Formats: sequence, structure tokens, C-alpha cells
Amino acid sequence: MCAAVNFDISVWGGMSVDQSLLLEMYRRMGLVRQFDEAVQKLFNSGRIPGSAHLSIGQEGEVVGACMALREDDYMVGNHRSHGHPIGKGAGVNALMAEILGKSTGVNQGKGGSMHLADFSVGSLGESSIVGSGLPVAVGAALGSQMQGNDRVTLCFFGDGASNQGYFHEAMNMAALWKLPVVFLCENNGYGVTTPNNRAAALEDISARAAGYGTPSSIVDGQQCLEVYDAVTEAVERARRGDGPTLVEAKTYRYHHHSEGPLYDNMTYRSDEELAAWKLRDPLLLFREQLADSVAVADLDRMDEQVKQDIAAALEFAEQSPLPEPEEAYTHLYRTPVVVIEGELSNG
Amino acid sequence: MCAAVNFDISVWGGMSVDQSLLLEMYRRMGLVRQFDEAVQKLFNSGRIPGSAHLSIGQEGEVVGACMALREDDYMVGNHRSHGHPIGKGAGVNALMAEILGKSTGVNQGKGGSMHLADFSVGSLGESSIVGSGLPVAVGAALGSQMQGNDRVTLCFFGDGASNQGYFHEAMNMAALWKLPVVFLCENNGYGVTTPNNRAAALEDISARAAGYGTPSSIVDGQQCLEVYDAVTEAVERARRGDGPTLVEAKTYRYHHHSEGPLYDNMTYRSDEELAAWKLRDPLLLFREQLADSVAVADLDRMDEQVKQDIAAALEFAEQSPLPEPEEAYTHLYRTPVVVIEGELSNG
Amino acid sequence: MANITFLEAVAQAQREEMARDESVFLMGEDVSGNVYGSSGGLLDEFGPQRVLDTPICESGFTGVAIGAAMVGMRPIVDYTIASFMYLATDQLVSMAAKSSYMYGGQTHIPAVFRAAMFYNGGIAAQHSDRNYSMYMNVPGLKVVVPSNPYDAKGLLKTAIRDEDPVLIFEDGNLWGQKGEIPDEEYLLPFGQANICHAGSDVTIVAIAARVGESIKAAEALAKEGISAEVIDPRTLVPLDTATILESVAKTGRLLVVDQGHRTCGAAGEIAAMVAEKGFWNLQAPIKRLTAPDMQIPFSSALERGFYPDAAMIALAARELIEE
Amino acid sequence: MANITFLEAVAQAQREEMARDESVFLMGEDVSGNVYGSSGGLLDEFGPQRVLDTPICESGFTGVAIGAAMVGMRPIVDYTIASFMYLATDQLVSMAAKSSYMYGGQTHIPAVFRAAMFYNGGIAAQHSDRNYSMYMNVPGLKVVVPSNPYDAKGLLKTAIRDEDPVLIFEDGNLWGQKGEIPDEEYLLPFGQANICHAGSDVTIVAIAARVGESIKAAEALAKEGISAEVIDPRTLVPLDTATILESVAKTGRLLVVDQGHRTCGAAGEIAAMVAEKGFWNLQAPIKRLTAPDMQIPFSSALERGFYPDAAMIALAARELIEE
Ligand SMILES: Cc1ncc(C[n+]2csc(CCOP(=O)(O)OP(=O)(O)O)c2C)c(N)n1
Ligand SMILES: Cc1ncc(C[n+]2csc(CCOP(=O)(O)OP(=O)(O)O)c2C)c(N)n1
Ligand SMILES: [Mg+2]
Ligand SMILES: [Mg+2]
Repeated sequence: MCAAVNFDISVWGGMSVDQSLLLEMYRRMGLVRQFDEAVQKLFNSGRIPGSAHLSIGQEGEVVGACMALREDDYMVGNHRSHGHPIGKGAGVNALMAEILGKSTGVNQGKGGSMHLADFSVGSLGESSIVGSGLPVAVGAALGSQMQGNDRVTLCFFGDGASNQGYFHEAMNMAALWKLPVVFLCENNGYGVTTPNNRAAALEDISARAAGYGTPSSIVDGQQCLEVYDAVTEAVERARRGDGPTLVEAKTYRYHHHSEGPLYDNMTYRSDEELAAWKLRDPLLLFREQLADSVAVADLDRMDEQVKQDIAAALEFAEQSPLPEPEEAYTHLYRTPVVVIEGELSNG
Repeated sequence: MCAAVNFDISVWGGMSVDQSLLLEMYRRMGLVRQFDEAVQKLFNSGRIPGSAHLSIGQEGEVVGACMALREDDYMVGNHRSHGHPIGKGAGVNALMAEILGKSTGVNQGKGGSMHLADFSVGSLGESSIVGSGLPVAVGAALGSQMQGNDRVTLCFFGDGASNQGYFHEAMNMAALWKLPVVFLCENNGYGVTTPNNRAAALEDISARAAGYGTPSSIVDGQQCLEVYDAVTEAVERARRGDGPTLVEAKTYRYHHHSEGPLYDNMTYRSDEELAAWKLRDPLLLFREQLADSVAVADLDRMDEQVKQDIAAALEFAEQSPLPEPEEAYTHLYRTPVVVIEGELSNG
Repeated sequence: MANITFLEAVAQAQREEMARDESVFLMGEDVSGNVYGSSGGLLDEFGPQRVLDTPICESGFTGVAIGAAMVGMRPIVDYTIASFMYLATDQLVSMAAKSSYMYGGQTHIPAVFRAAMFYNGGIAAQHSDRNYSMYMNVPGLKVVVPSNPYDAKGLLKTAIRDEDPVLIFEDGNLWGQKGEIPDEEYLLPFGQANICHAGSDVTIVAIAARVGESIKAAEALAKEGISAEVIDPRTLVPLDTATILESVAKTGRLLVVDQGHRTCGAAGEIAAMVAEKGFWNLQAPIKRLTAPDMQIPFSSALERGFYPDAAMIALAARELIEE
Repeated sequence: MANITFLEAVAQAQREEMARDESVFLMGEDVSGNVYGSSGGLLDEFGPQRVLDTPICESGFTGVAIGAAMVGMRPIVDYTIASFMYLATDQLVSMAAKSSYMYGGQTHIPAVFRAAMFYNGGIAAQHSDRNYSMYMNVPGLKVVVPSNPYDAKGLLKTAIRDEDPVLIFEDGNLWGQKGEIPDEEYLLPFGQANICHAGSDVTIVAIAARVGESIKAAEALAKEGISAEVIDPRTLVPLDTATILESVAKTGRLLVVDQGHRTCGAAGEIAAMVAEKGFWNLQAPIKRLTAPDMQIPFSSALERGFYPDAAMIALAARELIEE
């Protein structure tokens, strides 16, 4: 089993990663945070259709896990997935444009917040049907195994998703076929308003891995490096051909399930609980950990750069044109099917 | 955890069950065996539409588990389920008539071999969609809990079914809500031609129970009393309100997946394997065990009675009329819906 | 009389039936927290077992509802969003729809399955399904599509008392719409269409939120001297074919308006039925006005115009009249 | 030319395409053991990874196929029986059908989903589904219904090379039927109907095994001096509306024959399409001949007569002519 390790950052930094990696982690965590803060503002100003699920508070596990991947590895997200493609290295411009439904968006405005995907960096899409990404990730891993390459697939899913049959079927097939996949459970304690302990028979989702003979670990999701370490180990195992691992990151979302006034007066969690988690903010913790090995000025410079990148992304998204109405009729099929225009209600 | 116990039959017989129970077990095992032998003959003579899945070889776990229930408890079966309602106490006449598609059948000829059900003895039906009975059983148990009665639901399912998402979802809800349900995995080593170890990541299905904090045990499915004991303990736990148990019975089907020539030349299992299992035939083993406490004459008398019952059931089924064609149009809805006759293709 | 929203009407129906019959209970994700707004106060009144939060496992908890129904309970399952029913399709089709029949009437499944359709709100392909048509193809299910608060309450109460599995598709675009509800109890029968706007030149059969758009269209057409009859079937299974056929016998023209996809949709079923049984009365081709056979895009710039609105309906009706 | 069964034709198509393109692989329950007869010899030729036995988990392994397709593989999923697709409905609809669209064309799902329909064989409600209509309502899927060995091979090969998810519904009643297959390779395009029997008095559009029954009916009718044109659409999505409309323009009469349920079925879709676009050519009501809106009973005494056969088709055609 993969035990979670508490790092001495300076030793560890010297051992397996260099400062530039640490800085890049820091940068991506900042990007994820600031991206979602920007989305929140856009949402509040009524600029975003539909819903928006933010991962503010979860940046540690998002980035820690993604950075353990190689660039050509794959990653599958879910509904709370603005951060995942950013963690995987996607550019923020086209992500932000997508959130505003612009034609320059990653999906040309067709997917939006719940379906960000950047296939160019191995982000294989984000299904917002809870749990449905799990077997898809297993399938990508099967593809890699069949193609004889050594790519690994990382699959993010929530504590709530772990109660779907998909979880079981995916875990079983991955273990049975020794597929190169890492299951990363973002256990933020809730599915919408339902606490994990009123949805899952046991609080630790990782306890289920033993039933498939799959190694598992529980990590502190607020500690980016702890997640990075556990996932790195899991990725190595997967790349060696030794099969899947389940990593459960205990984490927390500062915001409610999704943006908007719906949850304003909900009492499913206490202010104290939220406050306690905020004391262990993943960005703060990481900054503290870096203090010994990275100059504060470098970190500040990084913060500034992130701020500029997000501002630029907003600018790009705002300036981008909306898609033309007829673009609604493309991309359904790759091999064309004759769609008789007159048959469309708006034809 | 519930450990399997090896009984000293005489001591045990004196403790918690009397001879009449043992005899009744013996009778039901015989009924299950002979019922399926009769079905086999009917099938071979072309009298049965569709398919027939026999449980010859599995009578020990079928009857051992069912007999641990009270008469007013519930039981849910699957596609290989001629034995389950018999084990639960259903009369064989209406079961046999159903298999021949007669109007006197339990389902008036509408269900057939894969859907035997006798609600009058708590046999809540047999879904032949592999795994789909699991949540239904959990629902029946939820109903009992809500109604405040102390009925227990026993759910039979195969090793193959344990890989369906249904298994996971059912196990989780049952454990979460502490429902009075006993999951009985009939691990006969195969799903059709696929060995369990090429379908499940771990050979022991029971290993999965720990992930839900659910007690489990593995029992020798060929030893009726061993199954009876484990299920009795599980039923008691359920009735006390302490939640579900998973009991895995290792067993074997002597026949191929279903009747007919399809599997004749299949090599998915060896003759030696089959022969070895036959040495541990559940009826023979039980007869041996009973030898000390029950007179051989009593057992022979029981065998004879079973033979007569099956003969009578065949006679009943053969003599019964086929349903009238218009009966095809009843029972779809309980609260009537106007079905315009002219709309039916055969109207 | 009270003037309440569609969602409040749904909540009232649930509350009244739960109070009336203790075998009725509500289950689904986050129902106790009243996240979607139709279960407010129920937790306090009926306790956590009759307002049962489920884990996220649509296929499993649908099976649970079916099992509970088999032993005498009357579950109301709230899927929140109709798109999530796909996970439960096996239980809905293989078990809910088939059990009464395949067990020869030994059992039946008195369960209600509620699902809201949130199209036209920028929530993209995976959350915007209007999928009643798929389930209309399954004998053994009943399919209900209320178009206003009054119907929503009366039909839901009937559904809860019905002995068979009933799927209720609530149009999320109508949840906030208000309407008059009588103070006394009432139930609405299944299979009885509502003539929402009487007319003699063209028959418009519309479903769910398309009913309101069609009434608006009919009002606009009236000003032009075109008399449109708007029919709301209210239940798609069973379908009140008689009312539709009578109307077509009068008008000679049929326009079917549906927010669902065109191919094998409810609109097509109604069109086919009239082409069979009302053919000799038809004076013009039947016209379907539906969402295109396209998935639903996120960007409002793209989704705009996907669902027939009053202007599109009026235009189509005019074209029919001119044929 | 070789005279082979429908099932052998399917097996040939699979083998040829697997040999041609190493990204093609077969997956499903018991495929390596060739239990159902369409994968004989494949294990030896291509090994266990390309003839992949799956655990029994239809929803999960459908997702696996989709994920593999996303990274460049071309899975052929064998569900064995169409009734088991209900478990996979979420993956088929939410992922297979929607991915290309919702990711703006960044990906696409070149996967084939095969399902056999075993009605009329006494296997009762849970195994007898003829459920293509449900999936026709889902934009993004293609739906294929071969009616003979030649078509089965040509359409399956096209499906495997298609870049989109294709559902192939094979009529189990046809698996043993023999037909001529050319020795050289051929593919059949989607969206091109086949006129199986030319005629001028009445158009019969029939699906899968109903095509053969309709041809028999047409032959019987010919003896009576009634000239029936039998059209097999071959693919329901895309549907060759032009060929059907041209035929109706000639005959003025349409009979649609389908073994599926009536409500919201394929027959209704075809009827509605003609009632819209071919109305002025119609000289009689459109007639649908389908299975009843009933689940499927076990007893042969009950199931008999559920599916339109040649005699029923001829009768219906005669009635149409007399209208
Ligand atoms: C199949 C399905 N059921 C329900 C929903 C509605 N829903 C969206 S997110 C969510 C909660 C998911 O919880 P979890 O997996 O823990 O992820 P988190 O939101 O906490 O990140 C629910 C119920 C959905 N999108 N899909
Ligand atoms: C959902 C579904 N998939 C596939 C099948 C076909 N099928 C019937 S029984 C069976 C094997 C079941 O194996 P197991 O659960 O071990 O039960 P056993 O037959 O061994 O008793 C399969 C694959 C089915 N009936 N339902
Ligand atoms: Mg969560
Ligand atoms: Mg088995």
C-alpha cells in the first residue's frame, strides 16, 4: 500500500524535483484559484449561462495530482473541473472563453463550465453526469495498454461519485486488467448538501480498494506535495504495468455546491467547519512550505504573473465573438449525416 | 465477522433445529434437484420455449439459505432460480406449469423459467437482468424497515452479478441504512463461460464487503448446514436491526450455463473439475451428515415423496390449459389504461 | 383559490399525499435539504425516513423504490434532472414497467418518478434532456407532462394514487410560473386532454411549456382572424386520442409542437396517430415543430431558437392555413 | 459468391475489419468463447486483448469502449441481447452521443454497439426488446437495422469505419437466415434504403425481419394483382426519406411494418415524416402495423401473433388499397 509521506520540502526538493517544478505547482495553484475567483465574479454579474461549480479550496489536490503526470498522459474530470485542465497545463484563455460561451472557447461555446476539455494537453473531457467519467478513464487506460504506449490516465471524481455503480465497475475492470489508471477521489465531504457519511457506508472511500486488491492511500488534499507524492507513486506503478491505485484526498470546497443564491441559507455545514478548513488553505500551506527553498520575491512575482494571465484571459474571452447561430448545427457527427435543414424547427 | 462453523450434526440438531427441520431441508433439496431434472427432460424434448438455467449441484446453498428465513420473510432470485422459490416453500405445481407456459402457472404463463415468482410465500420475483435484483431486495428491506415489521429479505445473486454496479449501490445503501437484508452470493465459479477470476479482480467476492463495513463470510455451498448456519446468523443480525451481511457460498453448477446444445463442445471448464465437484454433491453430503440422526428409511421415504410430488407437478402442468390469446393483453397495468383494440397489430 | 407556482403546486401535492397515506414517501438526492424547492418542510413534518436522502446512485435507488413498492410502499422518486434517468433506464424498463406483466399480476409497482427538464438555460448537452419520448416507447410506464400549476398538482396526486409506475416530466421552465389552485382537494384523470384555447381553423397540440407558447400564438393568430385550437394532452401515455381527433375533424389542420427531439418523438407519435385515424379530415400536411435533432449547446447564442416559441408556432400555423 | 448465414456475415465483417485495422477490437461478455457465434476463430487470430471478455457490467464496459475510442481505438461492443443496453443507456446517451458535440469536435467516438433482438422465442419480457426506437430519439447516435446477410456485412463494415457511435440492432430471428455474399469486399452506405420488391399500388416500409415478411406479402399480393413496393430503410438514422417519399408519390399508400412497440416507434416516425412531406400524394390513411404496446409474454400461446407476419401484412395492404 502506498502510505502518505510528510515531506521535508528542502530534502525532497533536492531529491526528485527541482525548484522550477515547485514554482510551476505554485503557479498552477494560483491559476486555478484566480480562475475560479474570476468565474465567480462573472457568474454574479449574470454573464454565465447555467451553473458554475468552483474548486476554491481544493487547489492542492487538483494541482498536486495533475503535476504528477507527464504531458502526454491523460486526465478525466467531472462537473467541478475548471481546475483540472489548468492543472494539466491547458491555457486559460480558451477555457475562460468557453465559460462565456464564446467561439474561441475550448469547445467553441458548445460545452461550457461543466464540460471544459482540452484534448491537446490530454484533458479528455469532463462529464457532469456524476461518476460517468470513471469507466471512460479506464477505457483511455485500456487504449494505452492496447497501443503499447506507457501513458497513464488520471481520473478525478468526488466522494459523491464513489457511490455510483460506475465506481465499482471501473475499479474492478482496472484491477482485473492491470490498467494504467490512477483514481483520485476528491473527498470534499459533501455531495451538494449531503455529507459523505450520510451517503457512503464508510467515510473512507479508499477502504473500498481492498475489495479489488488495489493499493490505496489517504492523503491530505490541502497539502499539494503530499498529493503529488502519492500520485507520483501511483503513476509510477501504473506506468510499470502494475495496475491502478486509488488515492483519496481529503479536502474541502469553500463555496457551496454551485454559484448562485440557492444555497445561501442552507445549514448543511457550519461556519466553524468552513473556518477551520480555511486555516489550512492549500495555497497558504504551500507558500509556507516553499519559504525555505524559494525566495518570497519569486513567489510574489508568480502571483503577479498569474493575476496578469487571468486578466488577459478575461480580456480575451470578453473580446471574443459569440458563435454564429449556424454553428449550433456542427460537430454532432464526424462522419456527416445529411441533416435536412427544413426539418429543424428554426430552419 | 461471521465465521463459518462446521457442525456436529447431532449436537447441533439438538440445539437449534429439530429433526423435522432437517428432514424438510432434505426434502426441499430433493425437490430442487428433481424439479430441475424434470425441466431438463422437458427442455430436451422441445417442450419449453426459450432457455432454462438449472441449479443442479447448487441445492445445498439454495435450500440452506432459504430455510434460514421465516415464512413471512422475502426472497429475491435471478435467472437461475427454479430452486429459490422451492427453497422458500412455493408449491411445485404452479412452478412447473409456469415453465410450460400454462395458464395455471405462477405467472399465468407470462414469465416462464427466468421469472418464477411466488409472492404468496415471499418470493418477490426473479429478474433475469443480471444484478438487477440486488437493489430491489434492498428496497424490500427498506419497506420492512419503514413498516416497522421485522421481516428480512434474502437476495441471491451470482459471482458474475457481483461485477455489476448494482452490487455496489445495493451494498452501500443497505449498509448505510442498516437494512434487514442478506446478500447471498452463489459463487459457482463462472458467468456463462467466463471464470470468476477473469471477471472479478479478486476471487473472493466477500472481500468487497469490508469496504462498506459489512460483515461477510465464505461458506462451503455444498454443505447445506454450513450455509444454513451462516445465513441464520446473518438473518438474526438483520432482524435485530444491525444491518446487512454478505455470505458467499462457493458452489458449482453441474450443467452448463443453460440447456441446449450451445455449450456442448465448450472447453471453458474441464471434465476433471466437474468430476471433483460431483464427489462433493450437496445431497450426498447432507445424507451422510444426517445418517447419525435420521433413519435411512425416513430419508428414503422422503425421496419417494419428492419423486411423487414432481410427477404430480408434471402431470398438473401437462394437463393444464394454455392461456387464451387474449390473456396476453392483461396485467400490463393495474390501474387500467384504455388500450384501443384496433391499435394492436393482431387486434 | 391560491395563486402559487408550479413548484409550490408540486410541493403541495407531495405534502397532501404524504399526510393522507403513510406508505407514501419521497426519495432522491438532497431531498431533505429541499435543494430544488419541492420538498420544503417535509423533513420536519414527516421525518428523515419518509424524506429519504439517497446516495448518488440513480440505478440503485430506482431499484430500491421498486422493491419498496413491491412490499406495499408508494415511493416518489425525485431524479431532480431528467438527464439522470438514463442511469436508471434498466430499472425503469426491465423492472418497473415489466414486473406487473411478467409476474402475471402477482405484483405491481405503484411508484412515481419525477424528473425536471432544464433546457434553454445554458446547461449544455448533458443536463438539458427532454426525454419523455424514449419512455413512451415502453409499455407499462405512464408518462405525464403537466403544463401549468393546476395540472401539476392534480396530475401528481393522481400519479401517487395510481397503482402503476408513473413518470412525471416537469418542465423546469415552468417551475416559477404561477397559477390558480383551488383550496379544496382535486385530482385530474390520466388520458384526458385539456382544450386550452378553442378554435376552428387549425389544431395545435403542444406539450409542457410549449402549451403556453401555443396559447400565446393562438391569441396572436386570433387577432389576424385565424382561429387556433390548442390542445394539451397532459398525459402522453395514456394519450387522449379522441380529443385530438375530434379537433382535427373540425379544423382539418394539425400542428404538433414539442420541445423534444424530432425523430421518434412525441410529436411524431401524435402526427402518426392522426395520419392513421384522422386522415380523411386532414386538409393539409401535418406539421411538426420540434427542437432540432441536435444536442443542446451551452452558449445562449447557440441555444437560442432551439425550442419553438410563440412566434415560430404562429408562423407555422399560418403556413398550414395557407396550404 | 458464398451462401452464408446472417451471423456468419457479421463474423466475416468483424474479422475483415480487425485484420485491416489494428485499432479495431471486439469486447463483450463471453466473446472469446464465441458463445453467440459471431466471434469464432477471432481469439486465435487476434489474441485475448482484441477479443476482450468483459465482466458483466454493461454500463461500465460501454464507458470503457468510449474512453478507448477517445484515444484512438475502434471498439466493437457486443451486448449480445438488446435488452441489456438499458444498463448502458447513460453512457450511450450522455457520453457516446454527446461527446463530439459538447467538446466542440475535439473528440469523436468511433465505436460500434451491436445488439441482438431475440423476440418471438419465448424468452419473455426481459429479453425480448426491440428497442431501436428509443435510441433513434438521441441525436448523435446512428441506428442500423440490417434485414439480410448481405446488408449485415456491408453495413457493419461501414459502421466500423464510421467515425461516430453506431448502434446495430441485429434481428435474432434472422441470424440463421442464409444469403449470397460477394467474394470481394464491399461496403454499404448509411442512409440509403433498399427497394426489395418494386411495386406501384402500395408502399410497404419494413424493418429488420419484417422486411422478409413484407416481401412474402408482396409476392402473395402480386398474385392477386396488387403491386406492392417493399422498402427496407437499412439505417433508421440517417433515414433515406427521399426513397420512401418517391415511392409514396407513386403509390399513394403507405404501410409501415415494425416489430417494435407502436408508441413513439420507428413506424410512427416514418408515418409522421410522410404525413408531413408526402401528404399531397397520399390517397389513403397511413397504416402502422406493429407489435402491440404490450410487454412480451413467455408462453408461445400468448406471444403468437405479436409481430406482423406476411399474412397480416398482406391483409393490411389490401385494406389500404380498398380505402
Ligand atoms: C448522475 C448524476 N446525478 C446527480 C447529479 C447532480 N449533481 C451534480 S454534482 C453532484 C454532487 C457530486 O458530489 P461529489 O461527487 O462529491 O462531487 P463534488 O460536487 O463534491 O465535487 C450532484 C448530485 C449529476 N450531475 N449527475
Ligand atoms: C445485464 C445482463 N447481462 C448479461 C446477461 C446474460 N447472462 C445471463 S446469466 C449470465 C451469467 C451470470 O453469471 P452469474 O451471476 O455468476 O450467475 P450464474 O449463471 O453463474 O448462476 C449472463 C452473462 C443478462 N441476463 N443480463
Ligand atoms: Mg464531494
Ligand atoms: Mg456464476
